Amino acid sequence: MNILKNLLFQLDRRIIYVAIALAVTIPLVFHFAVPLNPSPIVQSLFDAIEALPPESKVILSFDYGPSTLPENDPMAFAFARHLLTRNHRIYMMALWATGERNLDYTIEQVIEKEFPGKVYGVDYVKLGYKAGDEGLINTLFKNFKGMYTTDGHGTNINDIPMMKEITTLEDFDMILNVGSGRPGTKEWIQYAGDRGNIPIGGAVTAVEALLLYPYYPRQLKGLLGGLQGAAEYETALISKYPQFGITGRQAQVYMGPQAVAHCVILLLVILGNVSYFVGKRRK
Amino acid sequence: MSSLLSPLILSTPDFQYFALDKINLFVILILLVTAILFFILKARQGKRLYIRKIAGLEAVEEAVGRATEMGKSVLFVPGSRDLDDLQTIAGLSILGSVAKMTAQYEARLDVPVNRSLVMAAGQETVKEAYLAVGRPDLYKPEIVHYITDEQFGYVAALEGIMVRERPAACFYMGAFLAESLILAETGNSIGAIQIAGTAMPVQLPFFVAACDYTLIGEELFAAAAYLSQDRRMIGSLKGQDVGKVVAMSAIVIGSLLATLVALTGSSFVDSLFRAFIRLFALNY
Amino acid sequence: MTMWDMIVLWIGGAMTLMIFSFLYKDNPFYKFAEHLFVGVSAAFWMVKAIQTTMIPNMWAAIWPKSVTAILHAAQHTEPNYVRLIPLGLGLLLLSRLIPRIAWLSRWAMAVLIGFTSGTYLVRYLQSDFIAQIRSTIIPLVVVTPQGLDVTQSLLNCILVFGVLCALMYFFFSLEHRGVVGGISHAGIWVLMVAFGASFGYTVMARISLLIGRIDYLGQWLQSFGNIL
Amino acid sequence: MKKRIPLIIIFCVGTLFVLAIFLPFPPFPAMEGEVSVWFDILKGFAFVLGGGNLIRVTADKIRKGHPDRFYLWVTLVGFFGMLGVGLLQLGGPIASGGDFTTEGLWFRRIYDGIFAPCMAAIFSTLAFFVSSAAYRAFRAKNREATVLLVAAFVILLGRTPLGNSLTAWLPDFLSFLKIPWLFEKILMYPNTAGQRAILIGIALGIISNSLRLILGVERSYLGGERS
Repeated sequence: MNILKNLLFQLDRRIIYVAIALAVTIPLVFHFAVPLNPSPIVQSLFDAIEALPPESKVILSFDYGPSTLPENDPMAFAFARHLLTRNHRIYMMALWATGERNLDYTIEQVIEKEFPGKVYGVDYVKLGYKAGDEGLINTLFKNFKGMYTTDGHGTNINDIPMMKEITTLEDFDMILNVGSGRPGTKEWIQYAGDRGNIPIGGAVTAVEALLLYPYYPRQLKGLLGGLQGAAEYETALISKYPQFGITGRQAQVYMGPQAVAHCVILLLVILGNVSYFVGKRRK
Repeated sequence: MSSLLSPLILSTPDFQYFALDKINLFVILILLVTAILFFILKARQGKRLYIRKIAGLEAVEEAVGRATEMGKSVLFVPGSRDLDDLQTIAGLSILGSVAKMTAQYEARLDVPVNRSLVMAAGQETVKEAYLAVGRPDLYKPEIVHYITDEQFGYVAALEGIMVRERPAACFYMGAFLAESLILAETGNSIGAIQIAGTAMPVQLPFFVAACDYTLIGEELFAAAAYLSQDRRMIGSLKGQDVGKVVAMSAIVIGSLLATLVALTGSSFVDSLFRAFIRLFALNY
Repeated sequence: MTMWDMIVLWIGGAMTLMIFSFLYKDNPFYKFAEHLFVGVSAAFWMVKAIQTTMIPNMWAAIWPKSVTAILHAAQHTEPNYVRLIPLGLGLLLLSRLIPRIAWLSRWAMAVLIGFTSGTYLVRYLQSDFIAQIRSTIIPLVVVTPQGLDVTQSLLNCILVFGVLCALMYFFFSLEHRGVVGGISHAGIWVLMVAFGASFGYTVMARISLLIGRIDYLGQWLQSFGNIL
Repeated sequence: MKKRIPLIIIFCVGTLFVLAIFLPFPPFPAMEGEVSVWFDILKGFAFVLGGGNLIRVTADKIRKGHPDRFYLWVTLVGFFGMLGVGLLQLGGPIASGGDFTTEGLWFRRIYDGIFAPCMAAIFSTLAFFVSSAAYRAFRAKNREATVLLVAAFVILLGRTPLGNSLTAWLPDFLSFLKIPWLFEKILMYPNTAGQRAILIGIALGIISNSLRLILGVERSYLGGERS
């Protein structure tokens, strides 16, 4: 009885902290993944990529920094898996200086590990970071190789087979942006998508996603909002390509702790209200 | 010479002396500035203007008084951004009023900051406040002290100060980022009276949830005027209200016109609506 | 993983735990981490300021030839003497160190405050005042080819009247009684919905941060396993 | 004199930057960018004041025999250690742009080992604070608090798979009670309304505060209301 009373009326903040720590740790340790059914806005981006003919040219832009890795990395991974499975060509670049590290990480973790048969320069290329923010998009729109005279490793751009047919942004079949702010999806829409009628797909943090809903579906083929969006995209990918059933669940694994932690917080709110009303009646 | 001054001489035929595409901005600017100036001048002539009570500011003196009674200190945090954010300057203005109270009550004031420029401006502010109420003897330059520019290093130090010094009153006035909730929850755990004010919309919910009083957005900028009871400053608040009337009427008229367009489809109303909306066009 | 990576990871894991220990209560470990972090981070930003601002934007701009050894790009640039102004202002600021002329530092401060007020005034007039009014001008009644869209019309009304009521709450020179009081009270409700919603919405981002840290501690623990 | 000149400076500089936006010819359009750089340079100078203050206040406490002497020494060692490592560029040069990510740099090792983990750890304690704040603040104490509670509850619920399945059985004509629908609409309408009113208010507050500063009506940072 005493324990119950303590739980109700004098819930020490440290008990709350322990509950949250466990709610995050346990699902993480046991890889408790939450499969989510793709919402229409996610599914439509997946379908758009599916609909591209093989060997389409797709830009994957890494426009996020270290503080949003848990949200953004799984999105980039899922895009890379999907594009390479469909035999598209990936052109990887970054509008953010801090994005280049994430670009390398995707090559290292996904492309080199899971797609050892794919050839650099033929199936994918690292163009890297260039300064200029949205101004860079503007310049690329007119003259792509004027900005990227070499790839990210310093190789002359004309020596790279998959760059042969590229002169402007309009030569690409789709632009995918993984981002967490400005410049990001909105700038890609304004400076490239709207002007050249190039399909744009976005994958952004939850906070950013709220601002992008108005662009869907006219200017934006689809949108992955936060971890939830990423997890939904993984579900779509795995249900079509079951080979990713083990490796392709980064966001789903992160969604497990999220879902449990949210439930714990909801329970705490209910508990707080119960104790408040019981306490009031006693008085 | 420099790239900044060299193109001063221009001889192109379409040379513009005024950005005509920003004429709407100019008109609205003149309107608002005139309104604010009008009320500042009116207040200077000695007319006392009514200002509603702001609960958070009423509580400031009470909080300082309580700290004095308990023999504890008053902690003031002027935000975590530099002097190039107007919220920081507004926070420092409030610090001026709070410092006057701590000087009068002989309460201990502690102002840790995370920017060197804010430290310099804060020291100036507190010194003058102590001088103004005739207690320069109580002023020590260490009242305002620098910690580190790093946002979370600053937060770590503030948490330490809170649990070790146990201030009875905590003021958070200025521009805050993610640290808002860390500070407010730590302050709550030591049982301090907490009064916050910020114009960072994302952080407001956290202050509202965890502090005793919160100045919401515009109230932060009004606080210095309210606390100082300076007539001209209060006059400017009345000028701001004219701005609100402008905003509200614009929204009402514009939305009614838009509704009429939707209902009637009349091309006359439509052109009227388009003309009206151009007033609020953005030409960056 | 090199030996250095390992050492860095160990220290990092230990620092993380020391910081987390504060959640239980203040203790010597937290105190140690806190004080070390303050010292290190203060110096970090100082070094960054010298490297990213003072040398390239001031020194190299005024005397480009003197820094070609560390800044190759400076070789071909002409001196930009406008940057003598911030140098002068900076020296004025340092007058604070000499009490007799400390008041000179106010001149530098005045330039900064003037700049902040001037730029903020027009920036907020554009992006927050005018732009927000513009986006709130929407039709209260939405008609589609299928007829009246009741739901959308209602939602639009909530948006427009919500903004109006909440604005009423900010009125300073009217007593919040009677009609004004009623409207401003409705405004408080609107603000409360906004606060509740954005609080709830941010929780996910905050939990993500903790997931990231616990993952990091997992790597840290694994590194012990590798050693054993 | 000591107070008048700063006021004149603020007036001139402030007015200049207000008018600059309406003057489309050089140097005005580029002025804001240039002066922002000056601001950064001044921050650099100010580090001498801030760093000096940190050292002085810490050393003073040590000298006076503060009980936390040991920790104050830790601050000083950390400060001078990092400063020395950065300025002497131990382990290799730091690039002029401030990029210090080259392998083997001591500056980078201290950043990775101490700075970054501490920063991330403190940032992540927010997950705990957000929960304890929710427990205390979201209580139906009065009508306003109830509104806050309900909005937060729906949004939290909408972020879990639970929320979706909880209301999935509702018939179509009650679809406006479904959590995903409510989630989206609360965020897009009443939430936007509240945020917009706050933003318009802030803009007016800033306009008026800037004007008070430019006109010298508000001058507490320079000392006193009257000179």
